[in-house]
Formats: sequence, structure tokens, C-alpha cells
Amino acid sequence: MTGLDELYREVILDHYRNPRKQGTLSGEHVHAEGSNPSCGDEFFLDVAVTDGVVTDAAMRGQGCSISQASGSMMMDIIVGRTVEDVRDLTHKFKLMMSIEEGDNPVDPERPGSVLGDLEALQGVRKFPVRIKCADLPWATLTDALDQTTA
Amino acid sequence: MTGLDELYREVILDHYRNPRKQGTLSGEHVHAEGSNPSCGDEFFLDVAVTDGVVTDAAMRGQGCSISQASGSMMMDIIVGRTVEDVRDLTHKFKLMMSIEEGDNPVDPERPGSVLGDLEALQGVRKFPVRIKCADLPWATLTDALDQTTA
Amino acid sequence: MTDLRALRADFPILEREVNGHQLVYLDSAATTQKPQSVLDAMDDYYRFHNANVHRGAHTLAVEATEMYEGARAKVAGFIGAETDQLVFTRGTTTALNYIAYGWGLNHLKAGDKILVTVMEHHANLVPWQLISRYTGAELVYLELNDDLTVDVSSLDQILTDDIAIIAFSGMSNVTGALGPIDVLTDAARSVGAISVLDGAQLVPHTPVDVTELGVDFLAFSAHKMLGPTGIGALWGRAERLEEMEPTEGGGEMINTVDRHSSTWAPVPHKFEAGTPPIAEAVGFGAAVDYLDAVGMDVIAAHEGELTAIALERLSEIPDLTIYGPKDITKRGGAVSFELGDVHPHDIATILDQDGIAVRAGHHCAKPLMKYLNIPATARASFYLYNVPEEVDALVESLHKARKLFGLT
Amino acid sequence: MTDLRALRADFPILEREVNGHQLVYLDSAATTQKPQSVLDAMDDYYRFHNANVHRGAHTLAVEATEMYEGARAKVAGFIGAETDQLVFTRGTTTALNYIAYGWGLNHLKAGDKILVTVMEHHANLVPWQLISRYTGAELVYLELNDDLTVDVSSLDQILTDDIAIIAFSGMSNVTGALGPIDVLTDAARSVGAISVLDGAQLVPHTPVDVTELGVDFLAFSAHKMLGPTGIGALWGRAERLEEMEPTEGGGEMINTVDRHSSTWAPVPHKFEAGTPPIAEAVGFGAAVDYLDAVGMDVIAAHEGELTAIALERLSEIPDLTIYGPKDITKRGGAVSFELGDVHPHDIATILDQDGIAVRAGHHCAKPLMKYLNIPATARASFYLYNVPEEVDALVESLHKARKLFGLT
Ligand SMILES: Cc1ncc(COP(=O)(O)O)c(C=O)c1O
Ligand SMILES: Cc1ncc(COP(=O)(O)O)c(C=O)c1O
Repeated sequence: MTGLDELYREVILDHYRNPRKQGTLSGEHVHAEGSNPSCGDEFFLDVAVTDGVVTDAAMRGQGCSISQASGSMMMDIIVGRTVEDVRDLTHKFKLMMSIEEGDNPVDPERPGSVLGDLEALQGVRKFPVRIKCADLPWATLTDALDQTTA
Repeated sequence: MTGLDELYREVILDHYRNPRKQGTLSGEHVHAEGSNPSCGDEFFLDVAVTDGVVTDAAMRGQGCSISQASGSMMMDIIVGRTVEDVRDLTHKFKLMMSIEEGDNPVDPERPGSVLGDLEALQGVRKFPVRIKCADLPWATLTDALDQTTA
Repeated sequence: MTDLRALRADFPILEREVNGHQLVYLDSAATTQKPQSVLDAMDDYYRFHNANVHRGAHTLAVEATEMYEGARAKVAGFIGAETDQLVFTRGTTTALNYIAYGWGLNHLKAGDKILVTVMEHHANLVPWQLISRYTGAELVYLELNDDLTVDVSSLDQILTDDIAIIAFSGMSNVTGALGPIDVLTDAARSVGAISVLDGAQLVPHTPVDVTELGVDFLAFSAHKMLGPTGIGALWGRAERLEEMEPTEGGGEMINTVDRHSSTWAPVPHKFEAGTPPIAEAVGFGAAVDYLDAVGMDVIAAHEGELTAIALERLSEIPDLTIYGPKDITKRGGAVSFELGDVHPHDIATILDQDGIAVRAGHHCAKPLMKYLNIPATARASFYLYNVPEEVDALVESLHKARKLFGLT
Repeated sequence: MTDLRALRADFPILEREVNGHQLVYLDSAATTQKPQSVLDAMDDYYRFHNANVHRGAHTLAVEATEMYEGARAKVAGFIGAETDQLVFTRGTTTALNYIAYGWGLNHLKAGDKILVTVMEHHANLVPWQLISRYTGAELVYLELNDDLTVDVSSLDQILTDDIAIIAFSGMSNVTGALGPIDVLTDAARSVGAISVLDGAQLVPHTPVDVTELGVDFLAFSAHKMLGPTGIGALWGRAERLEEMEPTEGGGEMINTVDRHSSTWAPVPHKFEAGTPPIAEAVGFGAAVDYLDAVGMDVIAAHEGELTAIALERLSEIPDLTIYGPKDITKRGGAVSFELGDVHPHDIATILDQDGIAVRAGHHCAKPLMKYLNIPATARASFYLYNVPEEVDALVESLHKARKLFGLT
């Protein structure tokens, strides 16, 4: 059961059960929605961006522990960072999850290179079908950020 | 090649190349059309019936040697007979071709029991797909006769 | 318990290991495993007889046609139908779409109503929605009782002459609830509506005789009854099939084709445009042969016993909620459940580590999920090759899931 | 001549005897035989991986999904397409019907014209006729040249803005004539019409790259290219597929389903309602692997040489008339002919006695038969596994037919 223990780490279950920043934003913000039709997971995201910095974010939706925890951890880490850093972070995360490929093109000095809690999601890599659960919030985030640069 | 020799007897090729009673009837008559969608054979039949007797018949259509010969032989044999006899004959023919089953329920004394030239079609039985070619004119005939008793 | 254990040897895949454990396949409501005889029948077709059907005078074409039409006779016989009233389709979904388009597009008009139930599979909802867009007809729904069987108490009010179609499932693929076949068939007849039975979960699990059912149409899939993918069947009463227009045009379904118009071949060929799933029909025939040899009543009894055991053992697990009738006479062997706050997808992953295959998700029944106010369930489902030890394995693995998620 | 002889060993059925002779299979235009690798791929799927796709988190479901989607990638790659633009259908016929209903029903209006050619297969005529009934659109025809290739000389007059669709075959299954793909594709573009290529006889026999063809849609069948029955493909340009509505509703093709309306999954899933032909997709993938390994250019060259031999040898037979281009650059390997007044059906029967399988009939091309003013032809057709000795056998047996019918 080592694989499962690694998948369902304490910190993941904690984020699943106590997801951060649930709700909606009221001020100016962009909104994106993501879903995983094959399992039914849904993720709704509000992001406020001012002067190229993510100033606030809020999430709703439902899904498995992995997608919810991934989203909650994402909320924790993106607020206060520049959009550029958040994109780096997204790329770094996708590299870790083997969603994107590349030769560590992230500058290790950049803040985006520190994944923190998110590292706990590494256990997901052993369960390839679940990778898209972990990715759902991040794909939604990219959709949201793309609206800010339009 | 015995099977093929039996199938393509002289008399069959003769009827195929010189089919009897080609054309249409002009006086009072019933009309029926039959086709074999799988091979494209078509058979059009006019039959004149007066007082329960087939007084005249005419055929058109196109198809393989078996369906055309069977039709031509049918023209030869039905004219002048009672509808009842023709039905007997049809049954006898279908018995011979293994299209209908039964324990020779045709009274051997009845005129319908003498198939004449049609016996040449027995060779078709060894070629089960071709049986429906031989049957096409007869199935059309039954359709036509059914209109006379309506 | 009817001992069908020896039959397991007929299913090669049951030998397989998954994550170090022998496969425990509890996902037959999604698709069933195939006995060797079905695989052999298709292999034999391809290795010795393969040819296109109906159009040829050569030996292989004749043999292929006989095998294809022979399979039609077998599958028709399996549901007590006349051979000519059995149309081969790609599956239940295609069969239901054929009815919707072939009958609906030519008979429905604005204001007409199509009565369905909340427990329907998308295959018995979306085609009616599609056809409503073209015709102006409208869907109306029967709700559910507390035990999740269909609530027919309001039927009298709903039942008006506007109802043109009543379409319902014989057995829910989510809750296992049996559909009120007789009540809805009678209802349809009383208002001159046609009745459409989604038999995807019914025909594989219980004896079905269309001469005893009052329905007009029945749809089912081979892959859910030991047969191959890529084929299913649409049965209809002769007069209903006559009323239906073909939905697909092409070869084999025609009588004549002129440049601007065509006429159709007789039923059932008018609904089978183009090269049909020939090998699949042969496999379907072998599947119903297998089911017939075991006996559908034996299979139904076996599944009933297994389901009773599963319901009992699952109810003993803390935090576990079963969605569906507890009364075994009202249900089949698809058992949906929730386990505390462990998401069904997580349940499936955890069970899979023990080699146990269950399904997690909305099971193509989103309106039902919304009705239950849940996004998804986990579902175990049984067939003739399942044995009680597999229920034990399921229960044990669910206890692991509880532990992993710290449920106490 | 490219020697593909060794490949014959891969096709188990070629060992078979028919009426005491080794099978000479000259009916590949109807359906092709299958190599062992295709049968093995499907067997492997059923014996080790069988599960329903897309909906499951258990190991078998993941494997089945990967195999199914992997097959999609293979088949798409085979025609140079993006994976997401390849829809699995039941066959060419279903693919063409999907276009007719899914695009036509939502875009055609009364007065619109659908341009087709006289040499089309019913699969590329009847769907357009059906859709014309619902929309008021009208079919217009391109006639043929003396060599039975499509006559495009009148195109300028025919080509108006009313033309909404140009649908044509890449190769006639009767005459072997290649379709004027470039001319008609350009024509379609010049009037803003969509172009639909019936590739049933093209894709199996010649290298096809959709990025080089200008067409909007391409349809083809697995069973005509070494694959199983029950599956085919519809390829479309991304924007065209987006414009199309799904024609079948059901599971897997949806995004959300509410009681009265639904939204669709992205292309290609929106066109794949219900359980797809999974094993068949796996077999289709194995078939294109096989074709790729041999090389489509090698196959085309082999068939070209064989066809040239056949045309030459057949022309030497007295009373024999070939229907189709004599110029090998204008045609593929389907060779239709007449032999004096020996009916094609009789020819097929006589050849069958020598174990030779040819097709006889209208070949699902009645308007072409009418144009030629004949009810039927006999047709020999070739594929990679045929060898020149089989042409010899054909010729010899045709001489027998002449003798039996007393032709001198
Ligand atoms: C040119 C052409 N188009 C369409 C079809 C129909 O293909 P299928 O029967 O596989 O749907 C065929 C095959 O019969 C064909 O030869
Ligand atoms: C109740 C019900 N109806 C319809 C279907 C659709 O069947 P298929 O996917 O074989 O077309 C299913 C299977 O998923 C089902 O369970």
C-alpha cells in the first residue's frame, strides 16, 4: 500500500477536507471553469489581477481528493505572485506531474520554482489516470490568466 | 464440372436466350412485380384470368439465366390451366426446389403434378443461393394470382 | 447459491492479475467479459468465412450471409421475437437514436410530449432532446420514490393525449432499480403513445420475452451480455418498424435508387445501411447461445443471491450509503454507494490497488445525480461469473479506504 | 512486380479451399481479408484488457481507453490527420450519414444544391437524398466521360453559389475510375461549398494525406483495409467538425445533461455516443500498422501492376467488355466486366466452382448501372495479397463460362 499512502498524504486530505479560499470574488476579476467529463470533476475559479499581480483568488467546484487538494494548494500559492511567476509555477508543476516535458527550463532562482505543499502531489504520478485530476485547477487557472492578457 | 453442367442445361440456356411470352397484356389482367434486391434481378408479370382459368400471360424483366429460364418455362406451363392447378404446380415446383416443405401433398393425378421442362431446374438445388433466382417468377406469380381472388 | 463457479474457466480475462491481485471484475454493468466461445466464433468467422454479406454469389459471401442472418435468428429467438423484427445496430445508443430519428422525426409535432423517468441513462434522454429540437416536442419526467424506484403515482395527471412516446429503462444502471415496465406500457397504450424500453441492463440479466412485454420497441447491447463491442439490437413490433423511416441511407437498405429518390428494402434491412458488423453479429449469436445454455433464469437467480449478499455486507460498513432499492425483488445487480466523504473516484483508485474493478462517476445519468444531489457514486455490478468471495474482497478493500481517509 | 507474395502467409483464410480449389479471393472491394496480427490484436484486447472506455478509474478501463485512443492516433496518423479530428464510426456509410445529418440538417436550406457524380456508391447518394427531403435541397449530377471517369467539362455551368456540398468518391467501386479530387475540391472552395470525399475505395489502396487534399471531410471503412467489420472513420477539418451537430445522442458525447437540454463534449467525442466499437478500433489500429509496415506506395504499385495484367489478359477474352478506364493512371484495381450474354450472376457461380470469388450485381451503384444501361456487372478486385496466378485462374475460368454458355 505504499503507493496509496503516498497518494493520500495527510496534507492532501487536509486540503481536500478544508479547501482554502472557497467562494467567489466580488471586485474586478476574471473567471474560468474547468471540468473533467470522464469523472465529473468541476472547478470554478475567480482570479483578481492588478498590475500583473494576482491579488486575490477564489474557487468552487467538486471532485475527488486530488483535484480538490490540488486546487486548494494552488489557491495558497498563487495569491501575491506576479502573473509571470504564476505561469512559471504552473509550468514547474506540470513538469513535476509529467504533464509537460522539458529540460527544467524554469530558472531555479525564480519564486515560481518553489512548489511547497504541492510537492505532496508527486505521489499522483504513479496513478496516471489521476494526473488529470491534479491538473484540472491548473488548466483552469491558465484559462483565467489568458483572459487577463487579452 | 458436373454440377455446372447440370445447372446450365441446354433447355435452360434455350429459355434464357429465347424467353417465351415476352411483353405485356392489353386486355383485362392482373400485374405483379418481383425483384431480388441482392442480385438485382427483376420480373414483371401480367396474367389474364377468366372464370378461374389462366387464359394468357406475359413477362418482362431482366436477370440471370436461372430466373429468366424459370420465368419462361413458367409462361409455357401456366396458360390454359385453372388457377387451382397453377397453385398446385407452384407448390410442386417449390417442393422440388426445397423452397417449401411437405410430404408430397400434391395429388399425382392432378395436372399440376407434371412439371415438364421445369424439372431441368433441379440442378439449381446444388447451388442454394441460386434457388431464389429460380423462385422469383413463381413468387411474382403468387402475388399476381392473389389479386384475382381478392 | 447456484454454483456457476465452473463457468469462470470460460472467461480467459478472469485469470489476469491487476496490481498483483487476481482480477475481481465488478464492472459488468459497463461492459461484460467474453467467454472463449464468443472469441472463437469471431475468429472462426474471420479465418474461414469472411466476406461481405447479401451481395455475393460466391461461397464465402453465402457463408458469411448465412452466419450473419443466422445470428439474427439467434438473437431474435433469445428475446422471443420474429427474426425479421430484429435490427442489428451499433448498440443500445444507436438503437434508441434510430427510434428517435426514424419514428420521432416523422411522427412528432410541436406540443407532443415524450415521457421519460429521472433514472434514465443519457442514451435514453439525449436522443429525445435532440429530436425535440427538430420537432418542438417536449420531455416530461417521472420522479422517483424514496427507494429510488420510479414513482408512478402521478401518472394519472401526467397522462394526456399529448404524450406520444414513453421511453424508460428496464433496469437502472446506477441504482439497479427495475423499471415499472407493465405500468408504463399500459399507460402508453391507453393514450396511443408508443413505448420504448431501454433494455441495456435488463436483457443481459433476466429472461425477456417480447411477446409477453407490451412494449413497441426494445433496445439492447451485445457487449453487456458476453458479446463483442460494436453491435446491439433494436427490436420493434412489425407495424412500428414499418412506420419508421430509415435514419441511415446507403447500400443494402434500398430497393431501388434513382437519381433523386429511392425506395427501401423490407424491414429489417431498411435499417441496416452499408456493411453491417458481421463478425460482431456472429459473436453476438455465440453470446446468446452461451447465455441460453446456462439459462437466463439460472443467471437471474445467481445474480439475485449475489446482490443480496452484497447489499447485506455493504450495509455493515460504517459511513456507507447505498443508493437504490434494498428490496431484492425491485432491483438487479448494479449497486451504487457512497463511503463517507471519500470521493468515488478515490474509492475506485483504492480498490483498483487490490485488483478490484468498480466504476466511479455519474454513470451517464446526470439528471439522476442531480436528483440525488450528488456528483457521483461508486458502483459494483455483478454477472454470472462473479462469486461471493469477490464481494468479500470488495468489502475488505472498502475498509482499507476508510482507514486511508481516516474515517473512524 | 513488387513481390508481396510472402505476406500471403499472414492471411489465414487464403489457405482455405472452396469447392475443392484453393481460394482465389478477388472481392476485396467488397471487404478485405484480415492478417493474423489484426485478429491477434482484438483477441489480446478481449483476453487481457476488455473494459468500457473513458468512464473508469480501474486498470482495465485505463488500458482499454489507452488502446482505443491509441488506435485513434494510429488511424489519424495513417491519413496525416490530427488525432482529435478523427471520429470513429461504424463505417463509411455511417460517416457519410453523419455529415449529411450533422452538417446538412443544420446548414442546408431549400434551393441549395448538392453536387454528386453518377458513379457514386449508394452510401454517397441516399444520405443526401434523405437530407434533401428534410431541407428542400436538391441533388445535381456530374455525368461521365467515355472512359467512365467523371466529366468535369460542364462544371463551369453547374457551379453556382447554390451549391452547398460537393460529395464524390475517390475511386469508383465499380469501374475503378479515380475521382477528380483536386478539381472538385477547388470547385467547392470557389463557391464556398463543403467538399466530402468518399474514401472507401481510396484510402485502402493509395497513400492519402489529408493535409495535401483540400477536402473538408473524408470517410472510410476499416473492413476494406484489412481491419475488422463494425468500424470506420470520419475525418473532418477542425472548423467543419465544430460546425457539425452530433447526430447520435447518448453517453460519452456530452458535457452536461440537464433535463431539457445538454451540451456536447469536444470533438471528436461529441460524435461518439455510447459505447464505441472498442475491440474494432484496436483491430483497425493493427490494420493500419500492417499497411504502414508494408508501405502504401508499395501496395499501390503492386495493385497497379496486377491491374495492368488483369486488364490486358481480360481484353484478350472474346465477348468480354470491361467497364472503366483502360489507362492505368486513371484507375484503381476494381475491374468490372461483362461476358457476352452470360449474366454476371452466372459468371460468379461458374467462377465460384473454381474457388474464385468475384462479385456480381449492381455494386450499390444503381444510377451508374442505369447510366451504363446494364443491370449488373461482374467485378474482380485486388489487394496486396493477390498474385498474378490468380489473374490466370480468373481468365481460365472465364473461358469455361464461355464454353458452358456456348459462346464461340
Ligand atoms: C465507394 C464506396 N463507398 C461507400 C461504401 C460503403 O462502405 P461501408 O459498407 O463499409 O459503409 C463502399 C463499400 O461498399 C464503397 O465501395
Ligand atoms: C441503462 C443503459 N442504457 C443505455 C446504455 C447505453 O448502451 P451502449 O453504450 O452500449 O450504447 C447503457 C450502458 O452504458 C445503460 O446502462
